[in-house]
Amino acid sequence: MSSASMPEGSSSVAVQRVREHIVEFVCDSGEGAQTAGQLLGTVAAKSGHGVWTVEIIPAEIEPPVRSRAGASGNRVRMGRDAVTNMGDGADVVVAFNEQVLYSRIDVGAFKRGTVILLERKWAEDQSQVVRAAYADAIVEFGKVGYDVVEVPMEAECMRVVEDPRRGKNIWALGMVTWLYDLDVATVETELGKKLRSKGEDVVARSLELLSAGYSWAAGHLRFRYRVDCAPRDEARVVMNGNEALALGTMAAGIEVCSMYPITPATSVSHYLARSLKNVGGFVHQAEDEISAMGFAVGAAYAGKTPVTVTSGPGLALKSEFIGLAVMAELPLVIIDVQRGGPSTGLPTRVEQGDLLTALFGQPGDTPKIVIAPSTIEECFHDVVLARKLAETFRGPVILLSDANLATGQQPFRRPVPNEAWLSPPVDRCDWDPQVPPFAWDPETGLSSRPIPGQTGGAHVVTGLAHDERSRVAYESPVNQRAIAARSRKLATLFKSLRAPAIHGADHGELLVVGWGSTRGAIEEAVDRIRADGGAVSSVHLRFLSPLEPGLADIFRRFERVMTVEVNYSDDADDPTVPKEARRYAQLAWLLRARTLCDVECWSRVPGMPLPPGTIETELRARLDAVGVSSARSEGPPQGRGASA
Amino acid sequence: MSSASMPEGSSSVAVQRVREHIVEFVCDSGEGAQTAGQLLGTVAAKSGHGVWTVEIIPAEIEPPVRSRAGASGNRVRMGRDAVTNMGDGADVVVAFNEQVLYSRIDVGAFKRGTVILLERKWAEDQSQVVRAAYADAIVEFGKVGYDVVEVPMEAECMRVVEDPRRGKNIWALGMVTWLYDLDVATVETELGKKLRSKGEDVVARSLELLSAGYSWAAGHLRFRYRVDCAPRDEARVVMNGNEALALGTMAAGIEVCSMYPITPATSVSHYLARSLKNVGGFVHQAEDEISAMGFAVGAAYAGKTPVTVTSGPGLALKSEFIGLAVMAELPLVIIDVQRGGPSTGLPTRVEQGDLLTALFGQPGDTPKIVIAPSTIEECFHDVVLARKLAETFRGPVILLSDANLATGQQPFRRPVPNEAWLSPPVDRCDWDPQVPPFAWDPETGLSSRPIPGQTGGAHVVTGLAHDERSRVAYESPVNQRAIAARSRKLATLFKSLRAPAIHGADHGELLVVGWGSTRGAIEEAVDRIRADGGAVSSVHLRFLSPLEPGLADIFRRFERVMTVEVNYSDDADDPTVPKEARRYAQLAWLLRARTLCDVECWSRVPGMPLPPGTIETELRARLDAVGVSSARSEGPPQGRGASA
Amino acid sequence: MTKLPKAWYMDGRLRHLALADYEGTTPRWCPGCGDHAALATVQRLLRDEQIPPDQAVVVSGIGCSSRFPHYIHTYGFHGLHGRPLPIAEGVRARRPDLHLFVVTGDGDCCAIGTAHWIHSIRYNMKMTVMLFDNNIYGLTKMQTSPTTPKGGRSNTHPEGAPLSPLNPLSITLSIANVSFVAQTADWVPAHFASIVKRAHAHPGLAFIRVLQRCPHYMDHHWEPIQSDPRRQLLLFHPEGVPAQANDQRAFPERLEHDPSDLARAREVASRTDVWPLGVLYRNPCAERYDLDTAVGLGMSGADKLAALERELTQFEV
Amino acid sequence: MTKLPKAWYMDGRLRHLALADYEGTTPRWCPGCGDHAALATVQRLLRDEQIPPDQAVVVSGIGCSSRFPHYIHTYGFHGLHGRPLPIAEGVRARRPDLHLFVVTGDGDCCAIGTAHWIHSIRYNMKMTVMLFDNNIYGLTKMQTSPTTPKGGRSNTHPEGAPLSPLNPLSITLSIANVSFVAQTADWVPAHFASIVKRAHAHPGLAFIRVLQRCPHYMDHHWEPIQSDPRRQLLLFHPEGVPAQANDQRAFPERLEHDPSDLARAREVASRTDVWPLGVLYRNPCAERYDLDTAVGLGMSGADKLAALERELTQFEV
Ligand SMILES: Cc1ncc(C[n+]2csc(CCOP(=O)(O)OP(=O)(O)O)c2C)c(N)n1
Ligand SMILES: Cc1ncc(C[n+]2csc(CCOP(=O)(O)OP(=O)(O)O)c2C)c(N)n1
Ligand code: SF4
Ligand code: SF4
Ligand SMILES: [Mg+2]
Ligand SMILES: [Mg+2]
Repeated sequence: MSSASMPEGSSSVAVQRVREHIVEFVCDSGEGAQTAGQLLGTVAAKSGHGVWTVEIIPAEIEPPVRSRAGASGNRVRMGRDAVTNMGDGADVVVAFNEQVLYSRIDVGAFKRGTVILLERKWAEDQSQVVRAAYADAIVEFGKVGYDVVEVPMEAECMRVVEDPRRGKNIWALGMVTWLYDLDVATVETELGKKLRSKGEDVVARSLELLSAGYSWAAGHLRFRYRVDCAPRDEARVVMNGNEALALGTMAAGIEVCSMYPITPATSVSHYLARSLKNVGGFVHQAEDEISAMGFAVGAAYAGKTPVTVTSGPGLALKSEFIGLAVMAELPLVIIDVQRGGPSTGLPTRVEQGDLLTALFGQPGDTPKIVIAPSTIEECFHDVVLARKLAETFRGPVILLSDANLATGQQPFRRPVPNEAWLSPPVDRCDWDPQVPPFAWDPETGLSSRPIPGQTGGAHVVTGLAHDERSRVAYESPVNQRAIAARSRKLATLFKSLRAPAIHGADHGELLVVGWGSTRGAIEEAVDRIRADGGAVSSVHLRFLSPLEPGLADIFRRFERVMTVEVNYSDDADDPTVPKEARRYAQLAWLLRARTLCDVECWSRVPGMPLPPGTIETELRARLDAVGVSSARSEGPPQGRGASA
Repeated sequence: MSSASMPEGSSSVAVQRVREHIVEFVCDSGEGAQTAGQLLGTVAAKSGHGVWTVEIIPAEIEPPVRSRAGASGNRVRMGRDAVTNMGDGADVVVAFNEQVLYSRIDVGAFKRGTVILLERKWAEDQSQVVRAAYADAIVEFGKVGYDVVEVPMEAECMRVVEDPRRGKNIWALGMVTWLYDLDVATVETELGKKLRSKGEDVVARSLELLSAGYSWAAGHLRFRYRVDCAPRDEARVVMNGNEALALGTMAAGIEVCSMYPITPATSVSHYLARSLKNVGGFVHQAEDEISAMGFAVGAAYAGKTPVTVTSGPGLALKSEFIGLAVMAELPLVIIDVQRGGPSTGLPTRVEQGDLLTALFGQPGDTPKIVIAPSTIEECFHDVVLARKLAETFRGPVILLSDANLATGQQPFRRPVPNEAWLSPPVDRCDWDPQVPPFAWDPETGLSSRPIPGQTGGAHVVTGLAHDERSRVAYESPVNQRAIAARSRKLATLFKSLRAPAIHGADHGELLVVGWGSTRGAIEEAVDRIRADGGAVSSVHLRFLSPLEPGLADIFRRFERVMTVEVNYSDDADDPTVPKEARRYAQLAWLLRARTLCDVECWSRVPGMPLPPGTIETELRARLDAVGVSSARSEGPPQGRGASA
Repeated sequence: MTKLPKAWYMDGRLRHLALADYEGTTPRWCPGCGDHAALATVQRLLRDEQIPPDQAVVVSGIGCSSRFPHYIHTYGFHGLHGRPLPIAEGVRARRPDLHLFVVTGDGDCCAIGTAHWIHSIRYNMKMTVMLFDNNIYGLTKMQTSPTTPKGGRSNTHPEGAPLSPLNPLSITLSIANVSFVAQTADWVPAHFASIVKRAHAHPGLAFIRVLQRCPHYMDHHWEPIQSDPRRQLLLFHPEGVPAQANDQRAFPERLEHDPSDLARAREVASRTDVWPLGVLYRNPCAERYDLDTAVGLGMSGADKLAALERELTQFEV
Repeated sequence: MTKLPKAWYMDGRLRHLALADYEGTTPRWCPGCGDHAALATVQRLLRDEQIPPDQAVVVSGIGCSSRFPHYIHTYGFHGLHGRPLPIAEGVRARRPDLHLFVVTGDGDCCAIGTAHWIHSIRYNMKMTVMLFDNNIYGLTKMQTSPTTPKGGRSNTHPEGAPLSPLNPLSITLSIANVSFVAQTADWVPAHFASIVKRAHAHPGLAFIRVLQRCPHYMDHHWEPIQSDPRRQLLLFHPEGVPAQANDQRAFPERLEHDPSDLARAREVASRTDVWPLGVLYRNPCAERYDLDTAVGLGMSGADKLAALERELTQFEV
C-alpha cells in the first residue's frame, strides 16, 4: 500500500514546504496533457516561481494509444529561485495511462519516491490484456520504489461532462492546483485566456472540471505541497527558446526571415510567419535551404540584414553560401537550432553537435563569429547582438541554439526594446567613389560598404579573390592581404571581449567548461558539489568564435579542466581507444588547441539534456578518483596542464 | 651588354655540367609554349632525369595578346635526382614576348642571372607603343639582373615556314635541345608522337623547324648546359596528378565516377570519360554536386564503391550527403582537388585550405578517413588505398589533392597493377538473416553488410539514428552505442598505422610538419639546411584522420615544431593579433589539440606552391632567431612544448 | 493463427510469396493517411509479380511518405530530404537486376528535390517513381508545399499561400525524354494498382503522381474531388489503362486518351476543372541512360588489367 | 579624344547618361563570343532608359557569361554557380526601387540552378533574367550542358552526349505563374534590344533565353541556324515585339503570335524545325510575390517598438 494512498474523506492535510518540485503530465498524444502542463507552468511563473517547462514529445505525429514510445506531455519544474533546466527525477507525475510511463522511466525521468497519480480506469478495462498490463505495471512501479496513487479520473469527470476524454486534463490540473496549494483564481484566469477562443461553453465546462478535480483532491489526497516563493517585482515574460529567438529577431529590427522548414527550428519561423509583419517584415519559405540562404545573402547585399533559421542538415546545405557571405563580407544571422546528428539523426532531440562545423564547415579560410545562447533569455538578446555583430564585422554570424532551449520554457525579465536595437534604415546618401567597398583598416580589418542605390558606390561583389575595390585579383599579395583582413576582424572582436565570469571560486580542483544550453544543469551540479565543499567551478562560453579571452589563465588556476557537452567523445577509459587516438568533445578539442592545456571532457549523446544529477555524479567521480572531494583552501595551484 | 650575347658564328661552346636546371617557356595563350614545355619534360624524363613540369595558366580562357596577366606556358625542372617540386628561380626562360614575363616576375619565378631567350621581333614592331614597351623591358630586366638574350625567332622560322606563329614553339624547342645537349633522336620521336594525329605534313615541317632552331642555337649561343643524369633501369611513367588520380581510379577497379565539373578537378574526369569504359566503368556528369554525390551514395549502397571528384565549392555542397555516407556506413571515395579559397576563391590556384572542412564539415559526429597524397605517384596509389579503406571501414574516404599536384608532372616507377587492387565483384551469396546489417564489433566498430539482391539481407538503410538492425532508434543507449561504433573505426585504423618516417635526424632543433603537396619543397628546404649543418628535420603526414601515431613522441625530440602549409594563419609576430586570438594553420591547429605541443606554423596563401627557397629562408630565420643555425650533436632535448 | 515465419529464406526462391513476405515494421502513419493504401498497393504488386523481397529496392527521401521503406520488407534506402532520385540513379546505374521504386513527397520532390526531379525524367533510368502529393509538408507539421493551393493556410502562411501551385504533371511532361507520366489517387486502389503495374513494366522512368490524403493536417482537403465523381476524369486507352467493365459507375467522366500523344497529354495535365486519373503519357522508346551506364558490367579482372596496362604504356617514358 | 571622367557623380542624376557611364572593366571574353553583344545591348538599354548606374543591379552566377557584372558599370553581384536567382530574389524582396537584371548560363541555370530557375518563375518577382545558352560549359572548358544537343562531343562525353537536350522554353512555360518568356540570339542585336526593352518594362519576372555563340568551344555551332534565315522564326505581335518594316529581309519566316496564348506558346516552343525568336508568352497580371515581400517597408521605429511591446505582453506572466 502506497504511503500516499487515499483514505476516503481525508480532509485537512499538512502542507509540506519544498524549495522546488518537478511535476509531469504524461498521456497519449492528443489527450491534452501539454495544455495542463503549460497552464501549470504559467501559473507557477505568475506566482513568482522560477520555472522550467519542457515538452515531452512522441517520435511520431500520431502514435498509437497506450504505446510505450508515445508519451506526450509536459514537465514543469518550479522552484523558489530561478530554475535553469529540467532537473532530475520528477516528484509528482500525473499519467493518463501506465504504458506511456515506460518511456519516461527509460530516460530516467523518475526517482525513488516519485508520486505517480495514475488514471485507474484501466483496471476495469474490457480487454483482459489491458487489465493485465495495468496490474503488472502497478506491481512493477511499486517494486522500483515509485509511489503509485490510483485516481479515478475519467470516472470523476463523468460527473461533470459526458465525454471524459475531453477535459480530463483540466480535471487533473484542478487536482494539481489543490496539491500545490496554488491560487485558484489565477488558474481560472489563465484557463479562461487559453480557452477563450473555443467559446464560452468550453470555458464554463472547463472551470467546472477544474473545480471538480480540486475538490476531489481535497477530499482524497493526504499529502500536499507548497513550493517556496521569493518575492519578485519585475515584469516577466515566459516563453520557449524558439519563441525567444523569434521575438529577438523582431526586436533586432530584422525584416527578412528566409527559411526552409526543418525540425526543431521551424517553430521560430512559424512564430515569425504570424508576427513579423507586425514589425514590417516577412518570412520567405524558399524551395530549399540553399535558396533560403541565397535569398538571405541577396537581402544582406541589398542592405537588409536578414536571418535564416535552420538545423544540422540545413546548415550543411547552406555551407557554400556561408563561404560566400564570409568572402563578400555580407552581414546576416544564421540561427542553427541544433538537433541530434549526424545526418538526419534524431530530428526532435537534443545535441550540441554543430560547433566544429559552424567554425570549419567551409572550404578555405572562413573566419566568422559564432555565439551560443545558454538561457531562454539569451536566445532573445543574442539575436539582437548577432545582428549588430554581423553589421559591425560585416559577415555571417552563426547562433547555435539547440532542441533543449527550443522547447524549454522559462520566465525571464521582460525585455525593454529600444530603437537602438533595431536595424538602421538603408543608407541612401551618396557614397564617395574614392572610398573602395573594402577599405580594410589594416589594424582591425573593418570597412564599410556602399549599398545598391547609393550614388557613387557601384561595384561588383564577388566570391572570387578580390582587392579593396572588389576587383577580381589573382596576385599573391592581394590574396594574402584580403584573407588576412577578413581574419583580422576576429582578432578585433576578441580584443573587445572580456574574460568569462567564473561560476564558483576562481581556483580549485576542477573547472568545468560548457557552452550553450548545458549552462543551467552544469551550474546546478557545481553548486550542489560546492555546497558539500567540493572545489569545483565552472565557466560558460557564449563566444565560440572567437573564443573568449583569458581562458588559459583561468585554466591554470585549476588542477584539472574538463568540458561537459552533449556531443560525442571517446571515453578516457575506453580500452579500445588508444589515448593518442581519442576523439574529444567539440569544445574540448577547440580549447586544447587554443590553450594547450590538457582539457578533459565528459560528453554523451543521449538525445536529451544532461540532467544536473548526472553531471553531478560525473564530477564527483572525478574528484573522488583523486581523493579530493572536499574543498581545497590553499591558493591557486600551478596549472599542470598548461605549457605556455 | 649581356654576358650571354651572341657573337655571330661562334661554333664550339664549352658545356657546363649542372646538377639540375629550371627551364620555362612562356608566351601568349595559344602560341604553343605548353607543347614545347611538355615535350621537353618528356624528353628529360626519357633521358633518365628527375623531372617536375608545371603548367603556367592564364586566368582567362582567351586573354588578350601581350598582356601581363596572360602568361601561358610551362616550367620544366630537370635534375640528376628525383625532382619533387617546381623549384625556385628559373635558370633559362624562352619567351615569345616581353609582357608575359611580368606576371612571372611578380610571382618570383626568376632570379638574378636567369637567362631570358626573348623573341626580338617586337623591337621592330609597327607600333611605337610596342617598340617602346619592348625597349623598356630590356632595360628593366637588365637592371634587376636577368640575362636577356634577344633571339630572332619568327625571323628564323620564316626561313622554313610561311606563318611563323605556327611552329615557333618547335623552333624554340630545337634551340633548347641544343642548349641542353639533348638527344635529338629522342626529341624527334616524341615530337612525332605528339603531332602524329595532325598529319605527316605537320610532322615533317615541325622536324624542319626543330632542326632550324637547333642549328641556330649551335651557331649563335655561346653557353650550353648538360644536366647530370643518374642511371635508371626501372620502367617509368610520367603524368600529372590528375591523370594519376584517374589511373589510380581505374587501377582500384572503381566502375563509377560521378561528378560535376569544377576546376581544378575536372580533368580527372575528362581522362576517365575517355578511358574508364576501357576497364568497364563510366563517368556520370550529374546536374550538380549534390546529385553527383547522391549518385555515388546510391552506387555505394548497391555494391559498387564509386569515386566522386570535386573541389572546394563542390565539397561544400556534398556535405549533407557525406554525413549520410558516414551515418549509413557507405563506402565511397571523395577526391577533393583543392583550389584557392574561400568561396569561389582562386579556382585555378594552389591552396591546402580544405583540411578542417574535410574533418569537420558536417553537423554532428562524422568520423571519416582523410588522406592526402604528397607526390604524383601517391595520387595514383592513394586511390587504390582509399577504395580499400572505404570498404574495410565502411564509409567515405576523403582524398585531398590540390592544384599543385593536379598540374605538376613527374615521372615515377611504372605501377604494376594486380587483381588484388581491383574492387571485388558484388557479393551474390545468401545472407544469414540472423546477422544484422550493422553487427558492430564492440572492439573495432567494424561490421559487414548485405548488398541489395543478397537473399536474406533485406533491411532499410537510413540517415536517422538506428540500431544494429538499421531500425530507427530514438533510445539514448542505442544512439550512444551507434555513434561510438562509428567513431571506434578510426581508433581501429589508427592502431594499424605506423608512426611517420622522419626526414632527417630523429631529433634536433626544429621539426617541420607538412601534409599533401608541400612535401617535395619542404624536404628540399630541409635538405639544404641540413647540408649546412642545420638541425632541421621534417615529417609528412599522409593520414590526417585519424592522425598518424607517435606524433607527440617525435615532437618531444625537437626543440620546436612547426607546420608549413599553404593555407591561412595569422603571423606570430603580427602586432594586431593578440597571441591568444591567433588563428593557426589548419594542420597546426589539429596537432596542437592532439599533442598539446606548442606547434607553431608558417603558412601563406599565395595561390601558388611554396618554393623550396622560400621555405628554406623561413626555416633559417627561425633557427637564426634562436642562434642555432648549426647542427646540435647532443641527445634529444626534453620537449618544452609537450605536457603529456 | 500461426503464420509462417516472415524470414523463411530456406526456400524463399521456390515457394509462393505471400503478402506477409512484404511486411516491414508496423506503419506509423496517422489513421486514414493515404500512405497506408499506397503501401498495400505496392506490396500487392510485388506479391502478384512474385518478386522476391531481396530483389527489390525502395528508395525514399524524408517526409511522412518517405517512411515507406521501413514498412515494406525489401531492401530500402531512407535517404535525405529531396534526394531520393540521385540515390536511385546510382543504384540503377550498375544494377539492372533490381526492381527499383522511389517514394517521394510534394516537398521532397517539387521543392528541395526539384533539380533532381527534372533531370531524372531526362535520364529516364528504369524505375517506378511515386510522388505522394498531399499538398502539404506533413512530417514537419504543416508548412506550405509547392503544390499547396493558393490561399491554403499553413504554419508558414497563416494567412494563406500567396502563389498558385506548381503542376507536377505539366512540368514533367515538358521535360525532354519524358517517358511515362500517370496520375492516380490513394482512394481509388484498383486504379492505383493498375497504374503501378503499368509503371513497373515500363522500360524507363515511370513517374506517378498520387493524390494523397493527409487527414492530420489537410482534413477534407481532397474530399470535394473524392466525393464528386465528376471532378475525376478517368483516362483510358489500350496503351494506358484499358477501359474496365465497371468504370462507368465509379467514373462518370471518362476520356479515351492515347498516351503516345504528348501534346494532348499536356493539355489534359493543364485542366483545372477535373483531375485526370490514368496514364497521361507513355513512350517506351525514349532513350535510356541506364543502358549507357551499364557498359562493361562484368568485365573480367584480367581484361581490366590488360586495359590498364595499355593506359599506363601511353605514359611510359 | 578626351572623355568625361566615368565617375562624374557631382551631377550624375541631372546630366544625360552616355554609354561610357556603363563601362566596367574591359571584357575578357574571347573574341567573337556572343556575350560581347549581350553586354552592349544591356548597356544601351540602360542608356536609352537613362537609368543611373547606381540604381541598377546585375546579379550573376558563375560561368563565362556570369562575368557580365564586372564589365558593366552598375552595382553587381557575381554570385555562386547556379545561385543567381535566389540572390536576386533576396535583393528584390525589399528593394522595389532597383532595376534588377540576372545573367545566367545554360549550366548555371539548367543544371545546378534548376530548382531555383523553376521556383523563380513561380515567384514572379520583377527582374529581367537572361539565360545565355551556348549549349556548353564554357568557363570550365567544354563539358556537356543540359542543352548540348544529343551526340555533341565534349570533354565529359568524348563520344557524344547521350541524351536529348532540355528545352528551357518548354519547361519555363509549364511552370505555374509564368509571366514572360522570350527567345533571342546574340547575332540579331536589334531584336535582342527590343526583347530586353520589353522584358525590362514587364511587371514581373521576364525570362529571356539568348542563343549565344561560343566560338572558342562551339565554333560554328549556331552557324547553320544563323546563316539559314528559314531556321529562325520571327514571332511578332503588337503585344510582343511588333512587326518592323524591314523584318521581311532578315526574317523570311515569320509568325504572328499572340503572347497571351499559353497553349500556342508551348507549341511554338516545342518546334524543332525552327528556332522561334520573339516573345512567346506574356501575362502582366500574374501574381507577383515581390508585392508580398515588400510589406511593411518603411515602418517607423516607433511603430515597430509598439508592435513589439504588444507581442511581449502576450508572454507576460
Ligand atoms: C535538408 C533538410 N531540410 C529539411 C528537412 C525537414 N523536412 C523533413 S520532411 C520535410 C517536408 C516533408 O514534406 P513532403 O515531402 O511533402 O512529405 P510528407 O511529409 O508530406 O509526406 C522537411 C521540410 C530535412 N529533413 N532535411
Ligand atoms: C559549386 C560549383 N560547382 C562547379 C563550379 C565550376 N563551374 C564554374 S562555371 C561552370 C559551368 C559554366 O557553364 P555555363 O553556366 O553554361 O556558363 P558559360 O561558361 O557557358 O557561360 C562550372 C561547372 C563552380 N564554380 N561551383
Ligand atoms: S501527418 Fe498527414 S501525411 Fe503524415 S502520416 Fe499523418 S496523415 Fe499521413
Ligand atoms: S569560352 Fe566560349 S562562352 Fe566563354 S568567353 Fe570564350 S567564346 Fe565566350
Ligand atoms: Mg507532402
Ligand atoms: Mg554555357
